[in-house]
Amino acid sequence: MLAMYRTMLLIRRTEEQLRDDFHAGRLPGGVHLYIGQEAIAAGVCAHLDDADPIASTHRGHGHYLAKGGDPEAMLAEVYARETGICKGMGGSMHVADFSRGIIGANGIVGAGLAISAGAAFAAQLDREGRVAVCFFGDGAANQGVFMEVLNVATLWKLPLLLVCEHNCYSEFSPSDTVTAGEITDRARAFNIPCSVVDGNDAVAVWQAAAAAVELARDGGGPSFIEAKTYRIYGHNESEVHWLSSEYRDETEIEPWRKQDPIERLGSFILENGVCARENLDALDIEIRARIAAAAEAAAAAPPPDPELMRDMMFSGQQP
Amino acid sequence: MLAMYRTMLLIRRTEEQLRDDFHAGRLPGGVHLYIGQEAIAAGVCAHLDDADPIASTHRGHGHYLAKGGDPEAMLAEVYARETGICKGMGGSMHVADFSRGIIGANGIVGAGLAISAGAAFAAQLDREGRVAVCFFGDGAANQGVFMEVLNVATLWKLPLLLVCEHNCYSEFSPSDTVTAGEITDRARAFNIPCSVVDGNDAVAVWQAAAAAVELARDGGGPSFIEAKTYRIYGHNESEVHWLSSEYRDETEIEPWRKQDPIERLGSFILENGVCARENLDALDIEIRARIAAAAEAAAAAPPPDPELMRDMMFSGQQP
Amino acid sequence: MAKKRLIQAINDTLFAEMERDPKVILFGEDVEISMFGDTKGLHERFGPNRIRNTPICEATLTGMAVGAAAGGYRVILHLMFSNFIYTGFDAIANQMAKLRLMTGGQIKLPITVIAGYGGGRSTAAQHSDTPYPLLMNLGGVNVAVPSTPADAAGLLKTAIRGDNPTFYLEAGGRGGERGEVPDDDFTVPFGSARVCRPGTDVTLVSVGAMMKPTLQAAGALAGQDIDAEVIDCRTLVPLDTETIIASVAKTGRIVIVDEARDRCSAASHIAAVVSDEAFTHLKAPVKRITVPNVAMPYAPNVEKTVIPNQEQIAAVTESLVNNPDK
Amino acid sequence: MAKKRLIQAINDTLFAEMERDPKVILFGEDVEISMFGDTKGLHERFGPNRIRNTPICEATLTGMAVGAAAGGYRVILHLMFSNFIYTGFDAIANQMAKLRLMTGGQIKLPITVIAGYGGGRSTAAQHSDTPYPLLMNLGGVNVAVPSTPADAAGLLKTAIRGDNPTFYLEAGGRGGERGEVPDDDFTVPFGSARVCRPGTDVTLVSVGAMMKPTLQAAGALAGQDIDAEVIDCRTLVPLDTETIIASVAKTGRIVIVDEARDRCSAASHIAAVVSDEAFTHLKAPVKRITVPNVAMPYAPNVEKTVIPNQEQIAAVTESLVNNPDK
Ligand SMILES: Cc1ncc(C[n+]2csc(CCOP(=O)(O)OP(=O)(O)O)c2C)c(N)n1
Ligand SMILES: Cc1ncc(C[n+]2csc(CCOP(=O)(O)OP(=O)(O)O)c2C)c(N)n1
Ligand SMILES: [Mg+2]
Ligand SMILES: [Mg+2]
Repeated sequence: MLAMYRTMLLIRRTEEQLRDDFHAGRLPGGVHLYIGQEAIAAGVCAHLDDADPIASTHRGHGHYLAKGGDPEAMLAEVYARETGICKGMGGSMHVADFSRGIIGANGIVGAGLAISAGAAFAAQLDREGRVAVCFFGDGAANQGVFMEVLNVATLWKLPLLLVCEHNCYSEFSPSDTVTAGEITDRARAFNIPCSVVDGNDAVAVWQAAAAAVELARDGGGPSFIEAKTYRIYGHNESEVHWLSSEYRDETEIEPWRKQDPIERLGSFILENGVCARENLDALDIEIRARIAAAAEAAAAAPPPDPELMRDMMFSGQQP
Repeated sequence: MLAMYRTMLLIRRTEEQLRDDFHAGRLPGGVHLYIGQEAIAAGVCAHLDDADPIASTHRGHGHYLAKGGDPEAMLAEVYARETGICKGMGGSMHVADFSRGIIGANGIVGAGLAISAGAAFAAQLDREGRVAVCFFGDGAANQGVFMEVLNVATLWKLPLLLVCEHNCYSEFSPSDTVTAGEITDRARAFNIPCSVVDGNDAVAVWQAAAAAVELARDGGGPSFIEAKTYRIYGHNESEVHWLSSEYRDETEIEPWRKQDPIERLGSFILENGVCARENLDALDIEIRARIAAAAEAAAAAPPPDPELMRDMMFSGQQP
Repeated sequence: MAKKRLIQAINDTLFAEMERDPKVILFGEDVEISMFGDTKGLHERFGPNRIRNTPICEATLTGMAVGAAAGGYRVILHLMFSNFIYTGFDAIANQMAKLRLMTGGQIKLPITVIAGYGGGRSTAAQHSDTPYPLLMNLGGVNVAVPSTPADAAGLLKTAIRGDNPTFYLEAGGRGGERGEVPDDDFTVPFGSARVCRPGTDVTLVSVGAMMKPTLQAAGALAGQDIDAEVIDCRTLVPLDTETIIASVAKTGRIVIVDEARDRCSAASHIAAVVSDEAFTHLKAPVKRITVPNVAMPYAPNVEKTVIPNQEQIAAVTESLVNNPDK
Repeated sequence: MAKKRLIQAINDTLFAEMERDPKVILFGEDVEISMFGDTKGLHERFGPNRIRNTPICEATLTGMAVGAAAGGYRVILHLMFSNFIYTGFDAIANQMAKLRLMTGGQIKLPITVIAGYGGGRSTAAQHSDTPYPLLMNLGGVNVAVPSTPADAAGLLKTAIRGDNPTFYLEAGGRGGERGEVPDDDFTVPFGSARVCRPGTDVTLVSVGAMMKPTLQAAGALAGQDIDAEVIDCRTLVPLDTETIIASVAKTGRIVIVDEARDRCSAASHIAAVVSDEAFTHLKAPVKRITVPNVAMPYAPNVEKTVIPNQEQIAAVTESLVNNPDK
């Protein structure tokens, strides 16, 4: 419980740092913030080991951190430094750490679905009980690969958990203007275990994922979870620079702010006496310090050697 | 009723001709036979006018003929003649006649889905009550565009009828080895009208299509029909040349032969006194003669002028 | 004449063309709000039938463009970033580029696909490709890559009014370039390159966002007494090989600048045409300045090393003119 | 040594490689029954885990190949006809070709994608493309196009054992060509062209199914006292430009024969490299013999006119040698 809280807080503080860094002009590329959705990454990844592969999205910092990715290396990556987890070659949309099963954030909407299915197939063949997880958005659920992967995963009984993060927006389009029906019904058509959970309730996510991950590890095949949540920030942090009209009201956002997943888990922890308010506060201070230091280190780190690039396109072959 | 019977018989005799032509080495390319599935094309197209666009498949002779395509021009096309409906440039997999709303057979499995959605969008904008129809196979239903098109068509209330011809095979793979769950459930997830019909029963197909086409014409949006049928012949006529093992038993095919859609509609016609056996026999003789003559004419027609090709890639522009 | 930004010229042209012909429709992801600004305001003016946001489903969008065009509309499909061309590539390569021939020339396919291309803004490998070489090889689609606001307007009109599929590639975030745009209803024909700067010593051929560093390099070379002729291809399909060859006939030397990866680039193809059809005029090797065969790196300092720039163009050209034997 | 058909050499090699390394897996549509014969019998021998039929969903299959390769397997993905490469193009262009760089070199992607390519059998436009130019431009994938049974075996082994994505293109129904295949465990390295026929007057460069008419043309030219050197590229990525340039240095003339459409073809790229790096050796224009920029027509008589053939190759070469000024 506390571990989940720590993860969520780590994500939040890291992203607040990146938000501020972006607006201060310290980052070369854009960032898509996960703030408000932390319970999903944390609740699902709590069940996973380094060996379990996860595929993520353009909004991937949270998944990376929840899966145990190094925050220092991630910040350095977004800062485009040689010390970055991808040596500055990928940036925010491509943070990946294969040693921890983070097989990558991805700039192509929906791309993680097929990649995770392939990873699940590898896991299945290895018979070591690994499970693959794909996080994807409600917008991504409109890409045909979603159905294709449901089909293959069901047929082959792949150890795969598909987690759709329904945050009510697909870029600037409200979900119901681009998504017909209920996304979960698309998965139900394949008769696999499906659940719809409150994505701002870490405990609920944790529970749904527990069942799905266990099933997959035991050879029971794929499951689907739709986590209902809300994107508190914009599609990406650069939108304020070019948006000429508003696409949503402050009044729409406000109620969701009250559903803050970190505060909710915090209350739950306190109510259940897991620890005291002071402990949570101390944790926050610790994390803030860590992230501030990480950002400073990232800022001070050297940019990548351009020649590196030529060794990275191929393994053992020049491009 | 009789018109439908005539259509089905026309398809059957034309394809028998092409089958024999192929095995006699008279055709340059391969052919995929629609024999046994005629009730679907005939039952659906009975509700359509020239102005209504249909998208078809690699197994598209039946759709072409049911939609009023010229048999002579189709045979000439498969014979690769300049008199062919596509001037010999497309062949069996690409028979199309835009003047009759036949926007093309297609060699890419699933491709007709998106094309028909575009045609349905054009029909919607024109507000002339046109409806677009897409015929596609059970194998094509595993392509993600199927779900994508369901989503767009539902959202936009497109005048589109999706007709899945479930003939139990996707090439050499029995459907249940490559298709999870019920295809119709995938469409049901979008809360559009769905029906599953006996695809060898022309009357049943006709009825299901009547409702769907009327709904679409009235602005009621898309519908889905799954027609259960069986592919009596091989995937394509060339398979006998390279198949080293059988992929299905004669005993599996036999019961389906007894469900021959033409015989079933013939019996229905006779039972209901629509006409007499002699009339049906006369029709058959007439059609056989027509097709034999068409094949002869095709065989005698000149091949296309190769220079034609350069005018056909672009409209008013050299390639 | 009015001075405007390239993206503004595109936006104005879309307004004008939609006003002009009610059969013009435009759809794509978030075209209503318009991330690049090119489709801004169209939705308010023309309403949801003619301007429509779509779900994320590029494979379907490209196919729908074909279907709607076959259904009598002049379709503009906005694919946002050029990398998403790959996501919708099936219907592009297998339908759009082939359907007319396969049907014996029965149809017209008036389709304009708009997408932003190219690097330079740390968008990393999946939002920065320069995909025109692939499109050029398909055979059945035109490719227009405007470099000035006037050409942006003129080529877009030709694309929209034309009866064939055209990929209209915008130089991404670099749509800010300003320039004069005539007020009258002018068009820029396809297959007509523009000699932007006449010269006698060497021919510099380029296109799109590479025109700027190429022209700057030509300016710098003038200071070194090298008189470069600069050609903007404007469209890569059709390609105006005549203008290029005529220039090489005069200068005897050519440097081709291209933002695409080198292998099978537009530069490769132009080099091939020149080394065949203008061979007897050539006094020196045919030079290409292209992006190396890598995915676009995120780090700005690394990205900078892969995109052709003024210094590189000037240096290669200078050495070509002064040391013809390489 | 054993004489076998090209497709048999592929089949034998797949057996041997799967026997050799349990991490090799293969999947694709109907690979169990094997339409081309290349995967025949593998399912019976290696079972459904290692050889698996898939649903029709190319967009997912290419992405799965990436995921399974990242998961430690050596993946062979059979895409049947090369046109279906377009259907699965997103994960090829946006993932397979870029993922390694984007992740800072963290992973290896041992993926072999097999597909039959090319025309000549009236399969019409959607089953006959020669897609290697597009793949060559991506930057992150290798491209092997064997022309003999021995090369088919040797290149396939290199592809499967290698740690990078490789497109291995089979010359469609023309897999019937017979030739000797060594019995020992030999491989053919990537990036090493083969001089199939030494010569002094002109260099003929080709690849895959075009080797046959090219060699035949060289034979016919010998009768006219023209001594052609013939080079088989074998892999287009990496491309052995050294061998080609060395040959041109000797002969001073080059004709490139390519089954791809002309614009941005492999031939274009080879011409570009030669006209840059071998310019001083050139005595005559650089010639390309390619497919015109059209979709493949169905009618055999028309299809025949677009695919390069022996007579055309001989005629172009003869005129190049005898009338160097075009
Ligand atoms: C193939 C592709 N198409 C379009 C885009 C542009 N794009 C980036 S994020 C996004 C919306 C994604 O929505 P969703 O999946 O709900 O994720 P969210 O941003 O809400 O987390 C779009 C359209 C893209 N990156 N890739
Ligand atoms: C994109 C694509 N992938 C694969 C193929 C090869 N192929 C042709 S038909 C076919 C099976 C189609 O099955 P189904 O949709 O059920 O139609 P049926 O043949 O049964 O009528 C396949 C895999 C193709 N033509 N296009
Ligand atoms: Mg969303
Ligand atoms: Mg079928």
